[in-house]
Amino acid sequence: MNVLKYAAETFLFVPFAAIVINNVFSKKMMEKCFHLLTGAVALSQIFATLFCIYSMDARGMSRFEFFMLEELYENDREFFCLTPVTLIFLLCIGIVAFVSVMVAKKTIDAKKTSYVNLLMTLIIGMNGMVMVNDFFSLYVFLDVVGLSSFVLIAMFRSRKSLEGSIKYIIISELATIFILTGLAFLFMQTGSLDYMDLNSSLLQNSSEPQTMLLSLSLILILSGFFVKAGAVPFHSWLPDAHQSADTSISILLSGIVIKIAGIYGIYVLTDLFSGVKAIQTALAAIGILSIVAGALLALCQSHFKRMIAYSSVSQMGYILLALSTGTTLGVVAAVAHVFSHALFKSTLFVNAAAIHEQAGTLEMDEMGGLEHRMPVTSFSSVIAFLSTAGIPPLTGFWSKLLIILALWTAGNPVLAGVALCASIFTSAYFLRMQKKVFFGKTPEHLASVREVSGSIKIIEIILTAITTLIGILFPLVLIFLQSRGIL
Amino acid sequence: MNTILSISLACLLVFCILSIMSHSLLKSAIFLALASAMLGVLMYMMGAVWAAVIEVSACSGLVTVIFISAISLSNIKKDDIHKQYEDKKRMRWFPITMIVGGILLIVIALAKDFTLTSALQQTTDHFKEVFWNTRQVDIMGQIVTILIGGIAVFVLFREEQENK
Amino acid sequence: MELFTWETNMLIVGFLMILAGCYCMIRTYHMLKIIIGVEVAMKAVTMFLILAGRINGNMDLSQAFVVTVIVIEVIVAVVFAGVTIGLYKKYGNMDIRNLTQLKG
Amino acid sequence: MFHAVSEWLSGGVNLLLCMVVLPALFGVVLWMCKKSHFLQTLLVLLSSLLNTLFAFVLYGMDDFVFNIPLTTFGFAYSFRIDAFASLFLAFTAGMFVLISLYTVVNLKKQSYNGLYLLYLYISLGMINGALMADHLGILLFFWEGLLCTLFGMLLIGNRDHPKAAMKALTISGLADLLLMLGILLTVLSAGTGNMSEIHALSLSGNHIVGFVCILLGALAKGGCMPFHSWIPQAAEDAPTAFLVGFPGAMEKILGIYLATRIVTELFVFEHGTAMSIAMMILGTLTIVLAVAMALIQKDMKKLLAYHAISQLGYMVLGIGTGLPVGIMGGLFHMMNNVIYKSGLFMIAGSIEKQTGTTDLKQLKGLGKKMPVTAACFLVFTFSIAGFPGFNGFFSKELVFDAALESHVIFYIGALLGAFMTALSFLKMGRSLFFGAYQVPEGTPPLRETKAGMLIPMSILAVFCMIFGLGNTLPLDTLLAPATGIQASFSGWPHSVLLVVISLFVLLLALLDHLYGSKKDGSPLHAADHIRHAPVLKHIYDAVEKGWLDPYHWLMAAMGGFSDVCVQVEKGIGFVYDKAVPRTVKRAGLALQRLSDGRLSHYLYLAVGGMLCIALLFWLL
Repeated sequence: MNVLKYAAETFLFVPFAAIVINNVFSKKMMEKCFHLLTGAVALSQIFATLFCIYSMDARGMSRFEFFMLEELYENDREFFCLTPVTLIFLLCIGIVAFVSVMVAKKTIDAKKTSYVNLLMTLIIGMNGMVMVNDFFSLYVFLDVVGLSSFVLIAMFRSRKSLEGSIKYIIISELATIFILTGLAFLFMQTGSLDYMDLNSSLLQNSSEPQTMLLSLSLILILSGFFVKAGAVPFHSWLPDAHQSADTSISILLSGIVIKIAGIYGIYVLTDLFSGVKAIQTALAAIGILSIVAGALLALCQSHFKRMIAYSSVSQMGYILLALSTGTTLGVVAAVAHVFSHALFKSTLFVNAAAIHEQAGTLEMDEMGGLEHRMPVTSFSSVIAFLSTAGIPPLTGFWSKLLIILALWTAGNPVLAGVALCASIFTSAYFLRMQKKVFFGKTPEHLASVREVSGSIKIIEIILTAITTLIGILFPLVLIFLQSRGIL
Repeated sequence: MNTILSISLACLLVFCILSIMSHSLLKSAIFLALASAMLGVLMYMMGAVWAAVIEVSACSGLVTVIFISAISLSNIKKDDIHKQYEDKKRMRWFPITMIVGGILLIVIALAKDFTLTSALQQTTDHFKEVFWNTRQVDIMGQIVTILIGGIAVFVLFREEQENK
Repeated sequence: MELFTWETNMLIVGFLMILAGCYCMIRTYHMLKIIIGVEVAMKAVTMFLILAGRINGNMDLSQAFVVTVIVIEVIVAVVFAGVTIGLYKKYGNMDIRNLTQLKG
Repeated sequence: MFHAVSEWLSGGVNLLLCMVVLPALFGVVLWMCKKSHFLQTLLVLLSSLLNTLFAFVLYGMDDFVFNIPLTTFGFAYSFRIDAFASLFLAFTAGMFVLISLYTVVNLKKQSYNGLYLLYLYISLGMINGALMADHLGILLFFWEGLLCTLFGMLLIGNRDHPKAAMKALTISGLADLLLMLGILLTVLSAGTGNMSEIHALSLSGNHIVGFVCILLGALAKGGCMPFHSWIPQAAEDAPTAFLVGFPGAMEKILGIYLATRIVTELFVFEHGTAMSIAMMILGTLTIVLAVAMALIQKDMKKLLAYHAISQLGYMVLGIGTGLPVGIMGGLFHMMNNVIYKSGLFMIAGSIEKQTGTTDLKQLKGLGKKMPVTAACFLVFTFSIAGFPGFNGFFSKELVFDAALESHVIFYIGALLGAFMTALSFLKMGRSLFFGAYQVPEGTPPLRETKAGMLIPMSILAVFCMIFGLGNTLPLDTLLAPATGIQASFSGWPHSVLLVVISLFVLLLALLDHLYGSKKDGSPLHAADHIRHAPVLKHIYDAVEKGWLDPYHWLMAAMGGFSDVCVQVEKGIGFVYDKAVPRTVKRAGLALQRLSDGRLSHYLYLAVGGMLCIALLFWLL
């Protein structure tokens, strides 16, 4: 038990330690090896997660509660908790952070120490958010995540990045107001915001004013998390912020932040209020709207990163749709899609970074024919696109299949059909992207473009390999799920 | 007690509205600080002593200082601001909105027969234990938040090297 | 008068403050004015939290919440001011209407 | 050693896996040794013969079902071999030998030959897998896999303007979506996905939707009418070797396989039901519309592509009757069509290879320089036109028989198709191989096709004749045990009247052609003296003005009809190319206008969304 506890504590302590190391030693030295430090943190997160998965599975535990600093204070409450869902989220955080570091090595030239500090606070925020046991602490870490993201976006102080940042801040503040008001009303009726207390006390109080305040608080919390997740019609900030940030930061934002800040909160909410029909309906409605509108908007974009950002909106819709079922299978499907989305979305952003590094532009109209000049980038983007569109045997196919199965078994065949048909849009906008960027004639100013080298190329290859490999091995996961009686 | 509460509540609302309505940014910030102070009084009256202290010192003090320094950085003439931002025109519907919203809320409260009452037993003397023992996670979050604040000052306010 | 206890009144006033804050966020052009709207709404939220503690009798916990919320509010104001000043240096004013580079 | 090999071969399971995996491996090896043409040819021969050997061994085996022990949520990885599937496997393998040989010779010196062969071999693995699959999900997997390789092959020749590839991907993707939906419905309503466990679901309620979806998906693979438009496009863009392999052969095999499976086994599909009539209408429409389009084509590849669509109509018509004779005729016609149509595409490919074009206006009188090719062409033409004695004749007569039994209108439609087929092939054959020699300028002296390409053609031509006169072999020995239909349909057609009508139609076509070619001043002037006879002269003058000219009438009618067909074609194209993308684009632009970069609008949207959710909560 002790080892597991130490492994679990690394999720918060290692980034802290990294911040200390980063600021104690001389700035010159840290700028030279910033990628080593951050890469080590990301890797330690990945390995700690894998270890926790392994040892929890070996001991047959489905949740592990622990409490940091227990030597200092006596307490009967455990503050943190690891569950399988949490662990998958933590794994995604580790992977995406690692990808971001590998890209940052190439793309970030100045303010490296600040990047490291903010990345670490972002990781602390996300790790804390998924591990805490209390709704208010979740809000606190949500704001940690939000604040780190604001500063990360605005870090280089170009016109665009400041603009994206300020839009994100203001809309996030709106979300914060919503969430906090909702929490206040929730707290008003329960006297505690601990998940366990919420679970046990809410079912008893059901007199008239209480339920009105309760549904009000649910509406507000749900809307707040929708804003954070970038679901249509709360999505408008997302493409602006993701487009304007440096690519290594866009990877973090699109790959993991919207999922932790938005989807995980909604997951907690659906978990606590699994009996409320209206939440499920709202999730399904917003999910379908996001899928369709996001895809339509992605189809009209001319900026590479903006298109990928809208694709994120569309994919968030799928996850919301999976959560709307309220079944265990739905949660599994959502988590699987979070994982596969983290993989393919980071691949696409890495491609964006490669193209930006080599060709110097991200406007799709100015590109063309990069297929022969950047074969690795082209190939990895094709794999990521196929995974997004749900072509077997890649990861995206399986997670989409699980979502559709979950919808079907929950008795929503119409939604399943719509989700299936919307895949056509996904293929459409990615085909358009492929055609504009990689096929066709090479314009003259791109004649001397070469394949990207170094860390970006390596990470492209690694991500492509993982996407394919996990896709091929996914039937094992299905067998595992079946043995647990989920399928 | 109810009288003081009601008066300070009314003051809070009035100060908030004034801070939004006033066309000078400086006045806005000052009204906001006053509203904050009123909220502190309100909290004190309700028994939340610690929160009241923090509210008055942090919100009323620190935030106002931040605002005023930001306002002083952008010293534009008052008339220009009026012309440029069309505040009068834009805020034309604000009082009406407030009145309509207030009436609507009162009507809802009447229609739903909505009423709230305080719990009879109030526990207000264990704040330290509660704050330091059961909210350690929040404190950790606060520390990180303050850290981010420091980094933000470092990143966003510092002049860039190239500019010099 | 039984209906409108001071708790109910406080709820109504809080909603009105949130309404005013949102109105200010949406309808003003000056960035600092926008954050003043946000602050007004946040005042209402802190009031709600204290009210909630008062109503369920758990004032200690609600105080703890409020302290955390206030700290976060201050940091948000700092970050916002930083970004706003950055924009002021680029554009020479604080008009939110300038910010339409990113669209579509 | 030999014992061990035979022992291993007799375990059907090993063979089964080999047939899926080995082609892909061979494909990779072929891709690796793309530098050496000789090695490639050798390997192609070796691998395709090995594949044929496996297929024939499987054909000799009894029926069996094999489950890979990896079962998840009612999704069994199960394969099965029965008489029907193994016949198709053997036929595919046999055809593949010829096609791959032709491909490797035809693509010599092309930069993409290695990659193309890789795709081709992976496709073979996919096709084998699809034919052997027992679970419908597995079938779908291989089916989708084939779509991927298809996309690759179409893309390969023309990367800059991948119009055909995009079109194929959109259309086939749509069709496969239908198939997926149909399979889902069927699996859900039947409670199992294994074809060996689904028996004769009645066509009612849920089943109908599932049936229609699967059927449309299957026929779309073959290129049935609303899903056909990528094939002519491919005839413009893709390598000819692709036309030989896919629209010519493999897709027909696969499509007809699945269609027959569901019609005869999985569902109760009876003659005279609404579903049967709908399928027959679909078949007849495909025949007539596609052949009318073919008639006005001036490019050999495109003409053949339209014929490939039209011929599928006969199979759909035959199977759609639901009668034993129709099913037998449809299957037999599929085999025959695969033989002569891939032969015809091969000829087109070799002519293109020799002269650099397939434009009929630029090519004339090639017969003397390429006598063997011309002879093969003659045989294929007789077959496709249904000349008595050749294989196409017998299968068409069976289909006619079945059509007549259903309703005379289908028979007339089929006859009309036969008439126009004969007409277009007479036109093409005569201008291509007879008359004065003419090739585009700058072509090197014309030679006979290379042996590597000639051999497959000749073998196919020989099979045309064997399947024609010796039709006991395909009908009684091969198809009858596979389908389980007891009655014998071999030998000459039993109804003399039908034969006479068919012959009459052919004659009519010939006459019409002769008349027309004379009128358009083509090389034949045999009937000139009649033109100048003293009495007839005046009549002819009147006729030449078009007064009493049945040809004019016919051609005008035909022209009008073709115009209608062109309009239909344009309409379908419009839906695919313009209407859908435009709607999508407009919707996207409208949404774009919402997110115009103004922060206040963003906030409006967010608050509005919150109010909408509140409304939702209030309503529930």
